[in-house]
Amino acid sequence: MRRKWMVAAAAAGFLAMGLPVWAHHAFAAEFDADKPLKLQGTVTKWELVNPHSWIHLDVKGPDGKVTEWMIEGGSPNSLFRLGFTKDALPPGSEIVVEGYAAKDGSPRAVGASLTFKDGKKLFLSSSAANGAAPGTDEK
Amino acid sequence: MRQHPFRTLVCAAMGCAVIFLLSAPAIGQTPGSVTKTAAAAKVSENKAWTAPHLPDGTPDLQGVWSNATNIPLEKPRQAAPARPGAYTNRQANGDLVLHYDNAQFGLDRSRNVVAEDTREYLVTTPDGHIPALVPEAQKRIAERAAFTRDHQWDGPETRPLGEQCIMWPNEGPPMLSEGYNSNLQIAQGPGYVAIMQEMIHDVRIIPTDGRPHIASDIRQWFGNSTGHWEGNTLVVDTTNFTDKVAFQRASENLHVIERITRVADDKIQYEFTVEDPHTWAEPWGAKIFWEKESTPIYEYACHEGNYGMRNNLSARRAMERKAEEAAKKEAK
Amino acid sequence: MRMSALVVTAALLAAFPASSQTPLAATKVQTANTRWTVPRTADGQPDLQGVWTNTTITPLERPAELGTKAFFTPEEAAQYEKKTVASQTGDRRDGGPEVDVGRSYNEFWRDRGTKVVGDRRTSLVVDPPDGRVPALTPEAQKRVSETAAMMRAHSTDGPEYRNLWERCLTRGLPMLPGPYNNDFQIVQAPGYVAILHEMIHDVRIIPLDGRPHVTQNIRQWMGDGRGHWEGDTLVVETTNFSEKTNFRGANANMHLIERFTRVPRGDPV
Amino acid sequence: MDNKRAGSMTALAVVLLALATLPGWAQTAYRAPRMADGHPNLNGIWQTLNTANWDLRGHAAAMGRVVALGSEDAMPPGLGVIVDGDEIPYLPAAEAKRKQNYENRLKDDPEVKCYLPGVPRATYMPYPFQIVQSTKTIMFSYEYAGGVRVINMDKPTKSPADSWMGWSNGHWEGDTLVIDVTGFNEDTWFDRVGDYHSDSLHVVERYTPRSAETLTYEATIEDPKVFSRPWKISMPLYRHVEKNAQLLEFKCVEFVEELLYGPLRKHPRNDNP
Repeated sequence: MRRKWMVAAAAAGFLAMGLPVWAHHAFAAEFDADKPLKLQGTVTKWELVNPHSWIHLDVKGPDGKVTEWMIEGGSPNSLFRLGFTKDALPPGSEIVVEGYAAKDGSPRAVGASLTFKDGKKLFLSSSAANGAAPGTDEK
Repeated sequence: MRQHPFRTLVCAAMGCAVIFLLSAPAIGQTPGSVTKTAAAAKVSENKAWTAPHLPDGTPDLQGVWSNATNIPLEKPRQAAPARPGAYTNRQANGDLVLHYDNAQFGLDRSRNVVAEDTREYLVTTPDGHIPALVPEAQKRIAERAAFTRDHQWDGPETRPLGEQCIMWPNEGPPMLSEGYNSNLQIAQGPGYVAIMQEMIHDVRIIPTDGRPHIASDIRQWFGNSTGHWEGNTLVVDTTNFTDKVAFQRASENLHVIERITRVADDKIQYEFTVEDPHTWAEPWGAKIFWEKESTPIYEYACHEGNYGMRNNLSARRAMERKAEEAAKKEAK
Repeated sequence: MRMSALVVTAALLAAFPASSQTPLAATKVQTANTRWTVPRTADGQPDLQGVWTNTTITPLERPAELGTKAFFTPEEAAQYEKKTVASQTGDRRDGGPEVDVGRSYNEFWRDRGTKVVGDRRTSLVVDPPDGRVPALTPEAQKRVSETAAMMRAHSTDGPEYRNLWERCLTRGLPMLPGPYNNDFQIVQAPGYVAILHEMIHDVRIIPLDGRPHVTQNIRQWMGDGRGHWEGDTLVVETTNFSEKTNFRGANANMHLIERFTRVPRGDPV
Repeated sequence: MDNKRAGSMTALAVVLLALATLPGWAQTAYRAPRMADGHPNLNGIWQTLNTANWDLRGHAAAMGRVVALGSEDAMPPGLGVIVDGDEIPYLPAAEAKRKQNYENRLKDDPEVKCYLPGVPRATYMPYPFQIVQSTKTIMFSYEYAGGVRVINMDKPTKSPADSWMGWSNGHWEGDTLVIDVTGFNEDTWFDRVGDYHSDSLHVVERYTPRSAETLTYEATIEDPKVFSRPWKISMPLYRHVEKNAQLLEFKCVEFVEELLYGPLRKHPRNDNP
C-alpha cells in the first residue's frame, strides 16, 4: 500500500523539481566544496538530534594526534522510520567518511558518504527500504 | 541547477525543491477560476466504503498521515526531461554532491509517490498554474528579494524561517509536502480538531464550536483557524497571519480555506483554496492526497539542535575575514 | 471606632522549635464591667474586627531608674507623660543644627501618643517581672556586635546596609508602637484572621485551621503565622523568620507567640 | 472614620475577597463526565497556579537574575510541590552538579534558550496546555515552545532514541490516566534553580479528575544516576473556563536568537542590557 518504490517515475519528478538538495539549511553556506576530505575514525558519540544528526568521530592524524570531528548527517526521524535506533551506531564503531570540511575552519564536515571500513554503507539495509520500523516495538 | 530569478537567493539557503514547486508563474498568464476546476485524480474509490465516525457522530479523521508527494504543485513550465536512473549522490564525473547521501538517511524523495495518483500537478486551476501576481505583490516581492540579497547573511532574522527553526516553509496553512518527515497526526476532542505536523512539532488546534476568529490585532505564524463540519468534510478557515508569512510570498491578508475529507480507511483528500487580493488577482487552490502512515510521529526538536544556524553564520564571518585579509594584502 | 480596646501580648521564645511549649502566662484580662460581653461574629468567633492603634508612650523596657516599680501611681503617670512628651517634641531648637535636622518635622507629622497604657505599667514588657528584655546569649552578643560593626562601617555604602524601615521593607514583628501610623485593621473570614499593618501595608493572613507551618525552606520577613482560639483569645504563633530580620538580635530562629483579647473600652489594662 | 483608615479598609476588602475564594483542598470522591468509551473526559485547556517552575521546593521570594528586569524577574514565593518532605534526594555528586547548575542558571537553564521543557516541567510551566482526547488518541499540546506529546495508549512501545519530551505510554487505572515516560535526553531541567536529571530519567504521571474544573496531577520521578530514591510531586491543574479559551503561539525561538547567535551577526549589537 503506502508509497510505492517507483524509482524511475520518482526520479523523473526529482528532476522536474530540479532538486539535488533538500535540507534544513544551505550546505554550500556551511561547507566548502573546495575542501573535500576523507576521514577514517572511531565513533565517540552519535547525536540523534534534529534538524541534522551529528556523528562525533575521533580521527588520528599522520602525526598521531587525535582530533574529534563532527560529521553532519540527515534528520534522525527518517532513520527511525527505517527501523534504526540509537543502538545502530554504537561508540567504538570504525567508519569512513567522505565529505567536505566546514568553511569556518573548525573540525566539522558534512558526511556526503558514510561507510564502514569494509565499504558497506551505514544505515542501509535491505529491510530498511520497506518502511518497517522494528525499533519502535518493545524489545 | 535551474533557477528562477526570484528564487535564486532562497534556493541558496533552503534547497530549491519547494521553492520550485511553489514558484510564481510568469506574469501575464491567464488565471483560472478555482470553482470550475477539478483536476482528475485517479484515486480508486470503494463505493461500499462508509466514512468512520467517532461515538459523538463527528467524522473520524484521526491517525498519522503522510502528505509526501513529488507531484509538482504547478504544471511544469518545460517538458519533463528524460527519466534518469536511480538516485545517486555522485555527479557524472564521479564527484560527490555537496550533501550527505539522501538514500542513506532515508530522505530519498523518489519514495514520495502516492499510490495511483497520476496527476501531473496539484493545483486545480484550469491551466494548471497559480494566478498572476498583482502589481502590488510584484513590487513587495521584488523589494523583499532585494533586501534578502543584501542582508541574508547579516544575522539569524534574515535567514529563512526553516533555518531559524521557526516554521517549515510548507507547513502552511495550507499544508503541503515538506520534502522529508512530511507527516502529520490528527487528534479530535469534543469541539476541536488538532493537527500536529512532525516538522518543528507544530500543532494547530482548530475549534469547531462556531466561535469567531480572534481579534485581528493578534497575528500568528499559523494564523488563526476556525472549523466546521460540512457532511464528512472538515472545513477550516484561517486568517490573522503575520506579515512574515511564507506561503507563496502572500501578504498578511492571506485567507485560507481547507477542506479535509476521509475518502478511504487509509486515505484523506485535502483541498485548499487561498485568496489574497494583495497577492493574486484571483483565488486558487490545490488538492493533495494523504496516505496513512504506519509509524508514530517522532520528535523533531529543530531549534534545540540547530548547529546549522551557528555554523552558517560563523562560516560567513570566516569568509568575510578572509576576504578582508586578502584585500589588505592586495593593497600592500 | 474605639468602643473597646484590644489587649495584645507577645512572647518571644528563643529556642526553636518550641511550638508545643505553652506560652508564658498571659496578662490576666480582668473585666471590671460585668455587663460587657465579647462581641461575636456570625459564626460565633470572638469579633476582633476593626481598626486598632497601639500608640502609647509606655516604653518597651522599664527605665532602669524605676528599679522594681511595676506601676505608676496616677500622679506619677501624669508626670511621666508630661516629661516624655516634652522630651520627645521636635518643635524646638535646642540641639544645634544637626540635631535640628534630625528632628526635621514638627509634631504635626508624628503620632507617638501622649499617654501611658491604661493600667499605668512602667514597661510594655510584663515578663520577666523586672520589665526588661533578658540578656543576649554570648552567641547573640557576638552576632549582634559583628552586625553592628559591619553596619557602622558600611552604613552609607548601599541600600542593603540601611535599616528595614528606611528600605521600606517591613516594620516587622512583634507589633510595637513606633513614631507614627500605629494602626492595624483586623478582618475575620471563616478559617482566617487577617491583620493589616498600616506601615508598609504589611498583611498577615493567619490560618486558624490547625495546619502545620510551611516548610523550613521558606523564610519570610513576617515569618509564617498560625492561629487558634483559647477561649476568647486569639493565639498566633509565628516561625520561619528570615535571616535578614532582626528583632533585638533575634532573627531566623525567633519564635513569636501573640495573644489578642478584646476588652471593654476603659478597662484599666 | 478618617481617610487614612478608609484606605486601609479598601486594602482589607481585597484581602477578604481573596480569602473568601480560597479553594478547599480536601478531596472528595468525584465522578468525572465520561467519554463514550467509559473513561473520564480530560479534554480542556489546563494550567497550574503555582511556582514549581521557579523551584520545586518551598521557597521564599528572591531576587531575580537580571538586574535590569527588577521585580519582573524576581522569584515568586511558593509552598513547594514535593510530596513527603521538601527535599529532592540527590546523590552526593549530583547535589554538587545541581549547585553548579544553580550558579550558572542564567546561562544554562534550557528555558532561557527556548528549548523544549521535558516532562514533568512542561506541565507546570507558567503557560497553558491543552489535552485533546478522543476514544482513540490522547495528545498534549503545550503553549510554551509548541511542545507536544501523543500518548501511546496501545501496547507499550520503546523510544528509538532520546528526546526532549520523552516517549509516553499511557493506560487508565480507574479514573486516573497514568503515563509512563522514558526516552529522555539529559538536557532538560525540572525548574529554574538547576534541579536536573540524567538520560535515565523515568517519570510516571497521574492525571485524576477532582472536580469539574480541576485535575490532580502527580509525577513520580526516578533516576538512579541522580537520585537515591524515587520522589514525587503533586499539584492541582485548573481549567481555563473562559468561553473563548484557546492556545496561542509561543514560538520563542525568535526571542532567543540574539542571545544564541548575536555575536555571529555581521554587525553585533552593543545595546543588550
